[in-house]
Amino acid sequence: MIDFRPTEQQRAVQDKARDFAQQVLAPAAVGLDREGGFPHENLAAAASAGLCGVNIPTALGGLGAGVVSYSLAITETAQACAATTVALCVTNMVGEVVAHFGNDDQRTHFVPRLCSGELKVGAFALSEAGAGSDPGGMRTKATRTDKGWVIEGSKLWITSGTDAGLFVVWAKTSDAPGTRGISTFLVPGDTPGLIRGKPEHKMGLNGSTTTAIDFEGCEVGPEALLGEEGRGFPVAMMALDGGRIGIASQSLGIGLAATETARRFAVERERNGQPLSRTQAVQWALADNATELDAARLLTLRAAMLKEQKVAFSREASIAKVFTTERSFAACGRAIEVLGDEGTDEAGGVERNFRDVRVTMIYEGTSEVQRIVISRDIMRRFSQGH
Amino acid sequence: MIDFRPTEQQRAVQDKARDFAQQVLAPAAVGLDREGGFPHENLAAAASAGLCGVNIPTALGGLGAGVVSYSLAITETAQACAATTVALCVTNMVGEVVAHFGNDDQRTHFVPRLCSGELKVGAFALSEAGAGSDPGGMRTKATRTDKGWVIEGSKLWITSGTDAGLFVVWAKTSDAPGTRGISTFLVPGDTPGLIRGKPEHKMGLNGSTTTAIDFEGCEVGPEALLGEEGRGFPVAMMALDGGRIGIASQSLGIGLAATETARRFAVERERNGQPLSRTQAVQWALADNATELDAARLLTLRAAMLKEQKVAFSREASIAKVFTTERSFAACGRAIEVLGDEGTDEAGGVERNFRDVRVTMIYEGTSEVQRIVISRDIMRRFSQGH
Amino acid sequence: MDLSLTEEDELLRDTVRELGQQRVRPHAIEWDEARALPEGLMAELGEMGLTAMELPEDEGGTALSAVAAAALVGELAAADGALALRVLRHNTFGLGHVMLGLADDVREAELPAMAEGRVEVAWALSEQGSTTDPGSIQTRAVRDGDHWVLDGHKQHVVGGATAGRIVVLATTAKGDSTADDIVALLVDGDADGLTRGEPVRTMGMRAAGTAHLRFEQVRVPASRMLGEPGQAWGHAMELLDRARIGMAALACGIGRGALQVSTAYAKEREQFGKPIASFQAIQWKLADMATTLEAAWLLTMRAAWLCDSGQEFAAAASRAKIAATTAATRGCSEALQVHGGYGYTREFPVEKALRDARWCESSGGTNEVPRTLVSQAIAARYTG
Amino acid sequence: MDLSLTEEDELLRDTVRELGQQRVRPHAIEWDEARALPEGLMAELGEMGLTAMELPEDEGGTALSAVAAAALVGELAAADGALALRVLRHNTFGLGHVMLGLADDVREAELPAMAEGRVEVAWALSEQGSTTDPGSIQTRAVRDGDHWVLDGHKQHVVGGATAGRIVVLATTAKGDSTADDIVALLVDGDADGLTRGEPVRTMGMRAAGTAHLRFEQVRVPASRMLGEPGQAWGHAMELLDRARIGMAALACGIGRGALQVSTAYAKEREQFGKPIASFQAIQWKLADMATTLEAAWLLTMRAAWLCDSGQEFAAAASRAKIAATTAATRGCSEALQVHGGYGYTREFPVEKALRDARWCESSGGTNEVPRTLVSQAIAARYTG
Repeated sequence: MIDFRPTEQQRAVQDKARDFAQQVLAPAAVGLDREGGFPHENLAAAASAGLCGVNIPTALGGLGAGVVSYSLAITETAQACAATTVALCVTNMVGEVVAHFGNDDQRTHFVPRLCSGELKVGAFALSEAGAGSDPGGMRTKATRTDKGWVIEGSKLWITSGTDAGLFVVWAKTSDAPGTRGISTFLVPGDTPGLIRGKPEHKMGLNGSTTTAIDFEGCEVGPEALLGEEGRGFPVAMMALDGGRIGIASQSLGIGLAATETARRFAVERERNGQPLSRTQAVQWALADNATELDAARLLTLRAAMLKEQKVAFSREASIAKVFTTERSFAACGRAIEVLGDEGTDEAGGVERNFRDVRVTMIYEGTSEVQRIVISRDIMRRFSQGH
Repeated sequence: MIDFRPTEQQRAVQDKARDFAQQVLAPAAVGLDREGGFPHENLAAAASAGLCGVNIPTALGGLGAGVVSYSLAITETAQACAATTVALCVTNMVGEVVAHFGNDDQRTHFVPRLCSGELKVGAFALSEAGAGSDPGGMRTKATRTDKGWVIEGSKLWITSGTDAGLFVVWAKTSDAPGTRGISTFLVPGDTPGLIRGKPEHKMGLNGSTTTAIDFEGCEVGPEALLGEEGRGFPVAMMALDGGRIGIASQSLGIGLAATETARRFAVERERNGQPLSRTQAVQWALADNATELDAARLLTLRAAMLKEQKVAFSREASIAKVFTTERSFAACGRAIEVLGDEGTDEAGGVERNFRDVRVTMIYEGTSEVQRIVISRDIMRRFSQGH
Repeated sequence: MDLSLTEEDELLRDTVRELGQQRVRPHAIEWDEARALPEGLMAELGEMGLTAMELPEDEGGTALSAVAAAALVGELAAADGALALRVLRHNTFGLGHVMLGLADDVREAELPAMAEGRVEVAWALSEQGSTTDPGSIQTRAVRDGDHWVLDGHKQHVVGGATAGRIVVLATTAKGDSTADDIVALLVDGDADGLTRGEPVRTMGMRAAGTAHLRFEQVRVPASRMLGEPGQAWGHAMELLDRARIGMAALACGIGRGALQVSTAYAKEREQFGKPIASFQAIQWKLADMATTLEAAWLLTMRAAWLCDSGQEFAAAASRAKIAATTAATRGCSEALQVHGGYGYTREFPVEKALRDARWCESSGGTNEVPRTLVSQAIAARYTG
Repeated sequence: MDLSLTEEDELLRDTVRELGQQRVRPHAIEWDEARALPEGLMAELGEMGLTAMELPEDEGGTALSAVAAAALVGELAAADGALALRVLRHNTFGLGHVMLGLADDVREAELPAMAEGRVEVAWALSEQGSTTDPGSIQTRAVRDGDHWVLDGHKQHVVGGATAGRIVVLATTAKGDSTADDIVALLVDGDADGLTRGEPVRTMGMRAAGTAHLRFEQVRVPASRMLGEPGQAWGHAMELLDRARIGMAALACGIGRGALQVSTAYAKEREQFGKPIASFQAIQWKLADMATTLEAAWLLTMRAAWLCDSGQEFAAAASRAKIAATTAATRGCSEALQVHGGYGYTREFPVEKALRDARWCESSGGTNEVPRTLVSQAIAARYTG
């Protein structure tokens, strides 16, 4: 039975996230964008608001509120500060991955600390130079020792790499071809041999850090192995599929923020004696934003719902991500157009949205990768004749 | 020295083509679209107006007016009747190909008859099933006999296949791999063994015929070979490169016709008491059409000019074709939008433009083929650093 | 939050999908060429309840929700847009207006044949161009005893070429009319003084039997007025809002049908020795079609759900209509491109899909109207 | 018909291209970070005649045609959009307005330093939002003996942070001013009462030194009024038309620079063991960038040629500006996408190119103004 209403709980999480966004994130957002750095206070406050474990069971310190709640919360926080939000997305996903694949020790040791903020945030160490969207080409190795494992290699594009307290690291544990032979490890941030790189200078998301991480003779115990040896690829896939819902929700929030700014501007400002909102060009821009972001919202919530119902959602997550990130980018462009000269000023507000949203078409799988996933699936689906 | 003015001669040809289009083509266009068939009268009149050999030397019965004149003329005729225009494009190109690659006998025997209309029109027989954009896969064979050659095979998508008096036919004369081993033949339409297929039912261009042609034991003399044996591919390339300029010019004409209809409609008609032209949505549509078609016109003329100056123009022809055909299609869509309910009526005029222009993104090399040509060239160009 | 249909609705949708594939799609091109649907086809659909989708059961209807009705329209459209359009107009405008305003006694006599699809009901509003305000209605209705006398022209009446009944909106005023002057009359297809033009030669929806109608001194019993005087315009606006949901569903269906055939084609058709489905350029097209069409479909379902749950849905329906019709036109054009030269021929269904989709995009006064509605709704949301 | 530059112009263009590659591009990112151009850079360009491109030779200028000037601006922009913008503003608005109206004696004293680029001239029109009619100018100029006294604010003055001279448009009227009330004054950068704000934190063109300026009782000698009273507004409109040609050339240059680096990158960068340039998805992007940018470039050349040959060029310039700025923004975004994650970092020039291109798209009151001009031109063409 079709029903688009959020549940009580979903609405409650959304409200909590909205209050947090307005009271904590919004006031700090411009400064964070200017100064860069890592949003320690924001994230601590997010943890106490429960937003580091929205879809984590309460027994493990999360809200146990499900995937739709998670998506709604991320969209709210992203409207105020996209940079803090990306760190939140990754932390939530790290928690989910450990809760899902971890053994009881791992679950009870790490997940509550992620939710409480004790570990600051979590991070994924998957990408490598030349193996951005091709895990088969992975070079990082983990070799068995009598004391456990020693990890050698270099990872790239690690969100929160400067400060994360827990890293989920993928490394080859055998020479099996393709993705077989990849295993997953849980590596605390203070492990010797885990060397954090300098943060990248980026176009936007200046309040989040993106670094390389080098592993030089990084020794971990046998308990560091997450899931079975050689079964690391499914872990990565779950992290990425779920991550797409998070990024779609984030980009939606950015697009909505830009649209709201443009809408207020259009209603409040006049040009040549009449309100901008009377100009059809402005009306069109707002109408197209509203239409496309509305569609994006539904695609995103649909993917979240399917994941929550524990049915296959990979294709729907890809569709949600490619559509939402690209339409949100277009929406930020139209918002700039509505503001005119002020659209490209920091003072106008929307130029930060434009810079922040642009990366969402790239990380967690570029738009091109999403299109490959989608078209592959279409081939299957229609061959079954529906 | 940059100069966008047409020469005296170019202007004269354009005017002649415009008069021909308005006096002969326009009155018959709607009926031709309804009834289909082959525009015998239109083409006879075109021949007497010299439009079957615009870029053919006067010594061979043409106007000797060059490629820019040809492009301008085609754009004019296409504004009135795109269907007749495509037959004109092919005839002009057949004439150019024979004039360029033919020996004196071939030139003097065929070209004047093409220009005068004695041969009705010319046609290219290149495409085959499964080898649309891949001449390497050609299956049609020409085998040497003591009397000359015998051609066996089937060709597809032949414009004017029902009535053409001369066919330029590509066939394999050896098993050399790829495109080597392909030769070109001049086959009069009444040659025994040349069997004309039924015309396709199409979305538009109903006044032009597109058929298959089967060659069953089709015997031709040694004099039928055009150019050297095994050197047929360069002939095809010249025909295609030149053809792209023609099709770009044709699609431009269609887009301009739709835009002009929409413009008159916007100025003449009122909605809710005020002229449509006051509506910004209509203004935007017309502004975008004007801007994009203007750019398309310049790309097309640039390609024509380069060909006329006998410098490399293949890349520019591809750019002109992909941009002009796609923007013209978009322009026809916007024109429909301007006319509203009447936009999709035959009475409104623009729906025929929409149906006619759609094929220009397909024939003479699809948009996809053009993009391959363009990107290949970019790789070369920028590797030379400019 | 839940995006699934009820079980009965799913069952019904699958039946209609089956019907579309078996009974409709094989003939769609031939109907398009003939510019007409076969006689009795509506009645045939009537047996499945498709000609009374939203009527209450006690009136012989299927009592479907807007969500379910939209799903069925989408399935029909995937097989043939023109048929889906006829069904949509009959249900939403024809029966919709009859239910809003036809006096009980007349309705009891008329409704059964309409509900069973034996009598198709067309709806005639537009005159010169697209009619969006009462002032532009010129067709006059003059009271004469217990009859109304109709004079005027109606344009682009879908199904008008053959419909057994026509709902006609006319004005009782001499000069510029306001909403209060508009009346709606249920006119007999064979009434004296009604002349139907040849089916309009439309680019798309050729089998929809769209016609211009002329009314000269057509006498209509007063009992066949729909609603009270002054209600007709409000009813018409209400029906137009609802119809945008249906038009969005219809456009999505057309696009989905084109995506389906193109995908099948891309997997069979080989070039350079590989199926063209293995080329990124083709994969991109299919991926973008699927993405934009699913986005539009969710907008459509949301609008239908808002309508079912008694919430404000006009702006949502407008968004759905914009997104669906543009996605369908663009998608069908890509579908044609995937087919190459074959796509441009009438042997393959994609050129027709493109013509039908483009018709949807500019039907009912183009997307300018819904865009304006959407932007007004946004500006309105503004609070201090 | 001929689309080639003259030999001298080609030579000059190649020199400037060389300069762009060697002297400018290696520093563009660092200047962007610093939000300023190095001191003396304009004078350095002056030695090549780039700070007096369209001035007659006897005034120390290079006497270039609009075509040649556009070509040079494009080359500079391919290396750094912000530098190209500063050069464009100085030439088109600054020197342009000075040549239109500065009294001979003052000009003889002032012009050499300006022409050599030692003194940069900024141009201040916009106030609240984008200013497109004289009525919206609030900055007052009151005559006091042989001086004017200036009071008001000017916004988004490119180069305003450092320029040695500023052309200020002000009104002499109290209430709503008409074109006749507008005067243009050449103000000294160090005049008492002139306060320059911090460089505006713009998304793009960060090195362009855009600043808001405040004027409090700034006294300007009457001899420094540009043109007769009542001429200033007409002059401003004329300069704005011309500047659209330059802005179009600038945007094309930014796009071309991004296309160039992306192509080089696509050929080096490998994925799945092949250079990404071998993937259709990348090829398509590069092909579409090249296509739309060349189309826009031809529109730009055509507008410049119309201007050179004394024909009406305003509408053509508007078309060029629309096509070029939209093609550049879209193209740079694709260029960033081609670079993947690296493209989002400031180590690569494409994210800056996207910011700079987007600035061009909405500069000078967005593309709404040129679009309106184009559509008016079209409707005007209508003859019965």
